This record gives sequence, C-alpha cells and structure tokens, in this order.
Amino acid sequence: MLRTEEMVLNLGPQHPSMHGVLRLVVKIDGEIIREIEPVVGYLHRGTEKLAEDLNYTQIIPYTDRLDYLSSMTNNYVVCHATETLMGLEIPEKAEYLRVIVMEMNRVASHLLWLGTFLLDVGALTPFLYCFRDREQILSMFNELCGARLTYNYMRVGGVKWDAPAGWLDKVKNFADYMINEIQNYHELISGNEIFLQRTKGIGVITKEMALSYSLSGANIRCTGIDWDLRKKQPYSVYDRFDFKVPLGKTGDLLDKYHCRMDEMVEAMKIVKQAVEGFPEGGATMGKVPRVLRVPEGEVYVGVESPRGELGCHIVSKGKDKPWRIKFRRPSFYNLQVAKELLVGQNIANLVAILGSIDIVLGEVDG
Amino acid sequence: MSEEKEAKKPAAPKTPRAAQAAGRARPVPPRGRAAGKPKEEKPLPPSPKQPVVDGYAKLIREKISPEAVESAFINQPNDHLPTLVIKKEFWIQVAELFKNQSDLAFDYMQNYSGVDYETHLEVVVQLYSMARGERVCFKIKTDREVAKLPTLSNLWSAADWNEREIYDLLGIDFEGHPDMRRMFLPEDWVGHPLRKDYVPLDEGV
Amino acid sequence: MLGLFKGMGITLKNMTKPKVTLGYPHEPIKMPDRFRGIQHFDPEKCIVCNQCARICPTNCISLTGKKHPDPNKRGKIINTYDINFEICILCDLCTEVCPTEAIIMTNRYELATYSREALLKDMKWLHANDQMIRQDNISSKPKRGGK
Amino acid sequence: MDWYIFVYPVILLAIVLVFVMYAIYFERKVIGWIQLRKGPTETGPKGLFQSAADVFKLLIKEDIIPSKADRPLFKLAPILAYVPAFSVLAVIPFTDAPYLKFSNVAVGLMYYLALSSITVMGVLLGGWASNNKYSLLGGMRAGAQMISYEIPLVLSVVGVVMSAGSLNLTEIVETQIAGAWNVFPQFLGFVVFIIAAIAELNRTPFDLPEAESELVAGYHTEYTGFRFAFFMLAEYTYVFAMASLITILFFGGWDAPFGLTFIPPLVWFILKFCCFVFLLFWLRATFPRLRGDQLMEFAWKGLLPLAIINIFVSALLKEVPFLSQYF
Repeated sequence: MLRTEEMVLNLGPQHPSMHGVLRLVVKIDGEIIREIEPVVGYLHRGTEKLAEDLNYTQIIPYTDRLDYLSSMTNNYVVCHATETLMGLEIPEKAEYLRVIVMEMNRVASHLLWLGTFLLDVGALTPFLYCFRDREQILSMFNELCGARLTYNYMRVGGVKWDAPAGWLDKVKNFADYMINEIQNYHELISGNEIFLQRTKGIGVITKEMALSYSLSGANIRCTGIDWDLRKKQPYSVYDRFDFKVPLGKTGDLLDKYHCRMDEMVEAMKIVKQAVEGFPEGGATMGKVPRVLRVPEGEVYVGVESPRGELGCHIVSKGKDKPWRIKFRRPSFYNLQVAKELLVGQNIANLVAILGSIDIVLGEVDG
Repeated sequence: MSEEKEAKKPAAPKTPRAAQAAGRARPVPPRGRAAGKPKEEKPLPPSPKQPVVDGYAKLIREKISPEAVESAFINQPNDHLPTLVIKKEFWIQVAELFKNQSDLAFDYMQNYSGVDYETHLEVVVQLYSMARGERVCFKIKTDREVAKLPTLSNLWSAADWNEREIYDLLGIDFEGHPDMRRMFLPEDWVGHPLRKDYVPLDEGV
Repeated sequence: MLGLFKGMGITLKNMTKPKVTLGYPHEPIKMPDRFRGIQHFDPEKCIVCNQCARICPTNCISLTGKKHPDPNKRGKIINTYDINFEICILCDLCTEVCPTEAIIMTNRYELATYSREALLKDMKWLHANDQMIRQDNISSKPKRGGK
Repeated sequence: MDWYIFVYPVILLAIVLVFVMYAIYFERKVIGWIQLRKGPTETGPKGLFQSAADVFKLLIKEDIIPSKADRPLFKLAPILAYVPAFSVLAVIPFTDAPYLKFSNVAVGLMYYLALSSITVMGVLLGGWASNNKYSLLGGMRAGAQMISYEIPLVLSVVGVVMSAGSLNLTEIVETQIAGAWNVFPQFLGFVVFIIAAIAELNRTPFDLPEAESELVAGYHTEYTGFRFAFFMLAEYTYVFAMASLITILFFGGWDAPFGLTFIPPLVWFILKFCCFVFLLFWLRATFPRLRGDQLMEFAWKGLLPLAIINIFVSALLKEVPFLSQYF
C-alpha cells in the first residue's frame, strides 16, 4: 500500500450537494473518508425561542419554515399538540382536508427527495420530472390556501379554508395520474444498472443503528422495522384508511429508495380514499375560543412527516403562549447516523448516502 | 381520530393533569373559557394506564432506591402517557434499567427536550419500546445554577446531539458526554437562549 | 443493460412532449384567487382596532389612529398604516382577524426592489395596490367562538 | 507548398469554434427538451446567440489566478489541454475531396491516439496547479480515468486496423466503402470503443472529474474567463474529434449507404457525426454517474478483456474463407 497524506476537505456550507447549509469537515485519505464531523447551525433561527413569545396561532406560520418541504405536517403537529392539550373536537371535514393535504405534501416531499437524490448520484433528468409532478401538487395547494410553500393552512381547531369548487376532483385525478406516473419513474430509474450499482449494498443501516439513533421515516423502515406513527399511534383520521407501510429488508440505499417510492403510492391511495369518503357538509373549524388559552399541562405528540417522526412537545402554563415548545425534528435525529455511515466510504458514496437520509436543513437547525 | 376518541372519555382531556400529579404541587390552572363549555370539577376516572405507571414506580423503588421516584402519574390528555419524575442521582440507573431489562426494553428514544421552569431546569425524555409498543416519559430536574445531568449518549446514540442541543440552548452540562460543545450557536456565544432570563444580544430585527 | 435502454426510451419519449415551463417574465403567472400576495388596504373601512398589528407574527405592521374629524361620530380613523415587507411573511393572519376587511390580500407577488427602504410600504401605496384583490375572503373565514 | 495549407486550418478552427458554440447550444436545447424545458430562449431568436454571449462573457471576464496557485503551471494547463485537441483534427478526412484532408498521414490513427493522450496532462496539471482540494481530486480522477480508458480505446480499434491493413484514416474509410461498415463485423470493438470514447470525453455517465454534486466543478473549479473557456473548448473539440473518428472508423466515413449517392459525401459525414453527438447528449440526460472504483473496475475487468477478445476473434475470422472479406 502506498502511504498517502490525509487531507481535510471542507464540504459546505455552500456545496452543490449539501442540501442546504450543512457543513461536513471530512478527513480524507485519497477519496476514502477517515473522519467526519458534521457542523450544523447555519440555519438556526431559534424557532423554539421565538415561539415562546407568540400565541398558538402565530406559531403556525413559523412552523412552515422548519421543514419547508412538508409544511403541512409541521402545521399539523403544532395544531395537533395544542388540540390534544385542550381536548378539542375537530370537525370531520377538517380532518379529511388535513389528511389529504398532508399526504399530498408527503408525495411532494418525496418527489423532491427523489429528484435531488438522483442529482446526487449524477442523473440530471429525473429531477425535472419530479419537479413537474411536484409542481402540480404545489399549484393545488396554491389554490387551496394561497401559497405554494409556506401554507399556513391549519389552525388550532380545524383548517382555514374549505376545498374550493372542483378541487377534490383535481386531487383525485392527480392521485390516479401519480400512481401511474410512478411506474414511469420505476422504468426510468429502478432498472438502471448504474443506479443499482450506486445504491445496492451502500450505506447499510442496521436495525440496531436505526433504534439507537432513533431514526424514523424511511430511514428506519428500510431496515425492516415497522415504525409508522400513522399505524402505531394513529392520529387524525388515519385509522379509517386502508394503506400499507412499505418496509425494506437490508437497509441500503436501494431499499430506502423503494420504501419512499412505495410510500408515494400508498399516500396517493390514502388521498383517493379520503376524497371518496369526503364529508359533504360541515364546518372546517371546530368550536374554538377566540383567545386560545391552553390549559396547564404538558403534551408530546408525534406525527409521521415525510422525513420521519415529527414531534411537538408543549409545556403550557395556562397562558395564550406556550411556556416551552420543542419540536422533535426528524432530520436532526436522522442526520446523526451520517457520522457512523460515512466513515470508510468514498466521496461519491458520501454524497449518495447523505442524499438518501433526506435532511432538510431548516429542520435540522430549527 | 384521536380527538374524537378522547372526547368520548368524558372530561378526561379537559381535566387538569395536575390533579393526579400527587407529588407535584401545582396550582389548578385557569379553566372554563379556554376549555370551551365550563364543566363541573369531577374526580377523574382512573386511567387504564395507572397500573402500568405504578408498576414502573414500584420496580424502580425496589431495584434502585426507594427515593429514586419523586412522583409517578399519568398524563391523561397526552394519550395516557405514564410519566415518572426521577431524582437525578438515580437517573442513569433508571435509564439503564428501562433500556436493558428485557421485559421493559425501551429501546427507542422518541423525544428528548429540556425545559426551564425558572425555579429549576428539567429534561423530559420520551421513550418507546418497539417490542411492546409502550411509551413512557421521564422527567429529571436539575438545579439552574449548577445544571448537571448524566449523559444518555452511551445508552441511546440519539441522545448525543440532543444533549448538545440542550446544552447549547439551556445550558445543562451532561457529564460523561463525549463531545460537549454547542450544537447550533457559535462557541463564543454568551448565554443559553432558551433560559427564561436570557437577554437577547440583538433586540429586534 | 436492459434497464439502461429502457431509461433511454423514456427520455426520448419525453423529448417531444409539450414543455411544462412557463415563459416568465414574458407571460405573467396567473395565481389562483386565494393566493396570498401583497396586501391592499382600505383606510375607509379601517376602525383602528389594532388586531392586525397584534396578530402579526413578525410585527411588520405599524399603525396609528386619530380622532374622528366629525365630532359627532365616535371611534377613530386611521392616520398611518405601514407594512414592512422586509419582514412580512404574507401569512394572511392580518386579513384573517380584520373585522371589516380593511386589509385584504391581492394576487400581486412581485416585491423585488433595489433598496430596503422601498420595501416599507405606507398607507397610500397599499391603498393604491387595488388590482386583483382576493374575492374569497369572508365565506371561508374560520368561524371562531363556535357559531 | 500550397497556400491553402495555411488558410484551411484557420477556416477549420473557425468551424470548430462555431461547432463548439452550437454543440453547447444544442446540448442545452436537447437536454432541455428531454427535461420538458425549453432550453435557452432569450438571447437572439430561439436563443441562438446564447452560446456566443456566453463565450463573449468568458472572454471579457477578469482573469483570476488564485494567489496560492502555481502560476506558470496554472497558465500552461489550459493550453496543454487545448492544443492537442485541435491538432488531432489535422488527420481527420471529412470527405474524399482532397481539399478537405489536411494531412494524409500514414499513421493517422496512431497520431490521433497519441496526441489526444497529452490532454490528460493539461487536466492533471490544471487540477494540481489550482491548489484547490476539489480541483486536485478532480484532476486525480481525470488522470486515472483517461489513462485507464485509453487502453481499451486503443485496443478496440486494432480490429479495424487489421481489417483495413492500414493506420491511415482515409484508407480505413476506403476499405469500408469497398466492403462493409466496420460497425457490423467489428460490433464488439465498436461497443468497447464507444464506451471508452465517452469515458475519454469525461461525459456522463463517466463525468467523474467534474462531478458537480461531488467535486463542485472538478479540475477547473478555480478557472475563470478565457482559461476556463479553453478547457470547455478542449472538451467540445474532443467531442467533435471523437464523433468524426467514430464516423470514420465504424460508419464508413462519408460513404453513402443504400446507394443514396445523390446526397453529397460531406452531408453524409455530418449526418453520421451528428447522430453520435446527439447520442452523447441523450446519454447525459438519462444516466446517473458511476463511482470511481466501479469505473476502474469496468475499464480493467470489463472493457479490456472484451477488447482483447475482439482482437483475437477478428484475427481468427480473418482466416475463415467466406468471412475474411469483412475482416
């Protein structure tokens, strides 16, 4: 073996594949990574601190900006935590709308993941196809709540807007289209030998690792651990829908890819069921006092965001503002495992593995 | 639909949890307006999880120390979450017991957060057992001035960054942590922002 | 090898499909009615209740009122009304709480300017911003207080 | 000495420059179409002047040399990359007309392959002299890749050379006109050659040296302005050269198929040439990138044995009575 000198390479915070402003200080020997130190905090905005001075309605737009790829689930988790603590009853219609938008948001988020992940392994085109389909979801959200990314759609006790006329039909058509379209993605990507070479057996997460690092989302499901909060701790009206939780076997990148692809199909199935069972009448807001005073107490709820278990821990002292609000941000938990996964890999694998974890820096940094 | 389910259990979600928190003397919170229709104060129906939390408390008292558990109660609004307040001297033993004992096997850390109560700091740990599908919540108090707790990073790797985050934002020093540095803020930052007496360096935008 | 050729088939097929990109800025993007764009403000409707300034999560609204010039009428009328679009996040909460629809969203979304000062919009500017006003305002407003 | 010996190369250089500009333009258009976009539309009608504008921008940009860079080598690298790229065009016969052959060298193919391997020096130097870690990694990858793939590239054309009995490119075309296009009897050689050629060109799926998602811009991360333009120019000039070479070696050069001789030979050449260029763009839009170790493995364990088998099979079939006319 040739003795080579180790070199410190600073990847990020500005780097084409760092998915935001993550910084990795990597010690490499040739292209093999010997040590790795993730540095986060470049996007820390102190949401939890800011929220202590805001009332519960005002927090909702702030959550849009945590995981900016699935703002709907973020909206939901803070509303759900508040509602749980207040013991509010949510109108059925609002719950159905919530489920529809959350599942569509899951598809939008997974599509973006798919595109950027393939960009990380060097395929340019699927990114644009993913954006084409994601765009349709975003325009539907735009019609529903007037924004494409920062929805601010949910309120404590319900949702802000009812579905506009004809919107549900659009959603249903899109769900059909998307289920079909995923087959095209499979044809374009799943069989591609180069893609298989790049993902099979790479970045294997073991069950022990997944549990120890509290991974969630596709990162834990790819190892075969059945951990989906929609099934395990059902919230909203998820118990009314029939859907499967796709599981992997080996925990490598390919399994993660298939988990997420199948999750998109399942999410679209949920959307279809929700549109079919959509309640005719009813309000979109429950009985909510004008000033939201949350009774004293403490609550932790977790929901299944596209990235994993998104939790919200609220400590209330009976005021209209939370005493302490803490978000359990799945990307933050999932990113920790990178340190263990990446040592011994080369730079090409680093980019692919990091892409597969699916982090959103707005969420990691809070 | 969790809200509906809870609504079916009369008064359960709307009753202040402090009532069961025998060990935690807390004022009954202002109610009425906030919880919608004012309701009569009724004695709580016993939670179905009450035996579970009693069992945990008994186990800790027997195995570790009679003083280890400060209080044990059910957080009813939060889906009947068994909650135990543990003295910090015994905390690491309790954590080891709950992770390693095969009939408990709390192998998954759901959440790890810190709270500043002005009188003391508290960390809240939600654990989950994959095998049994059970949740448990631990709370450990520590002094504000000398905020020190044992680290959990040897038990759950997930605790590593979470403890760094809590250290960064609340200033709790986790003893035995392999890499106790600030998580988000720069190393030369003064103060810990999530403490209630923290004065922002830069007022306003 | 088959997978590679399949993928090539898909990309070739897509080459002739209609393009999905828009020719912005040559053709402006039409936003749906509910789109949350730059606010329009109507001073005549405003009752200076201060709710919008209070609900604003970023404190970007500042307003002052003055006494009604007509001594027979009670209440106040608006004197100044400024929105700082440097920090406004167009979250729609101000229009949601406004009891008189004095402040409503429009479909305008182009806010780029050359200076920070230009982003501080005053009452006059906001009043003049009266194109493409959102129609769907009250009907689906959250019904608070259990009506 | 005829006067045109000095004029034609200048014309050719102009043609190459125009080709490079429009190759980039069409690359962006084709990839845009495949990705359901429109590609460049703003500068000029249908965006036709986009590349010209880009080149102009590069030429008027400030020339920046990083202070820690090795100045002489940093300056030398783009020249070293470009000069061989243009020189190899000298031996390429575009048609049978004498005025479109610049030098009818007897060892034309050898000249091409030998000269083109100098470019890797430029790339390697550029990566090293920039004193940037990404550049260094990119340069190292480029060096390893281009040298490794040169071997299957050279070996895969041995079959063609054997069948023509000459290294002269004009003669290779003429034997194909007389017999069959080499792509049919030499199919294995063609497959190896085209894969190795794409790798030599550093294009997807072998674009590791400038893998954007890994190495930012690879070996030319620190280059701007006209020095960067030289690297780009070298890359696309090689596309031009390689497309010409493939046309000549495997597709009969200017030979008109199916007796369609009323179409001028030069047009046939350009048509075949464009097909290959389009293939490059198409591949770029479809494939992910290989990883470094897989790339090496593929060259040494996959392509090299195949190329050697091809030589043996060609040699063997040359002795078979009926088939020998094709080999």
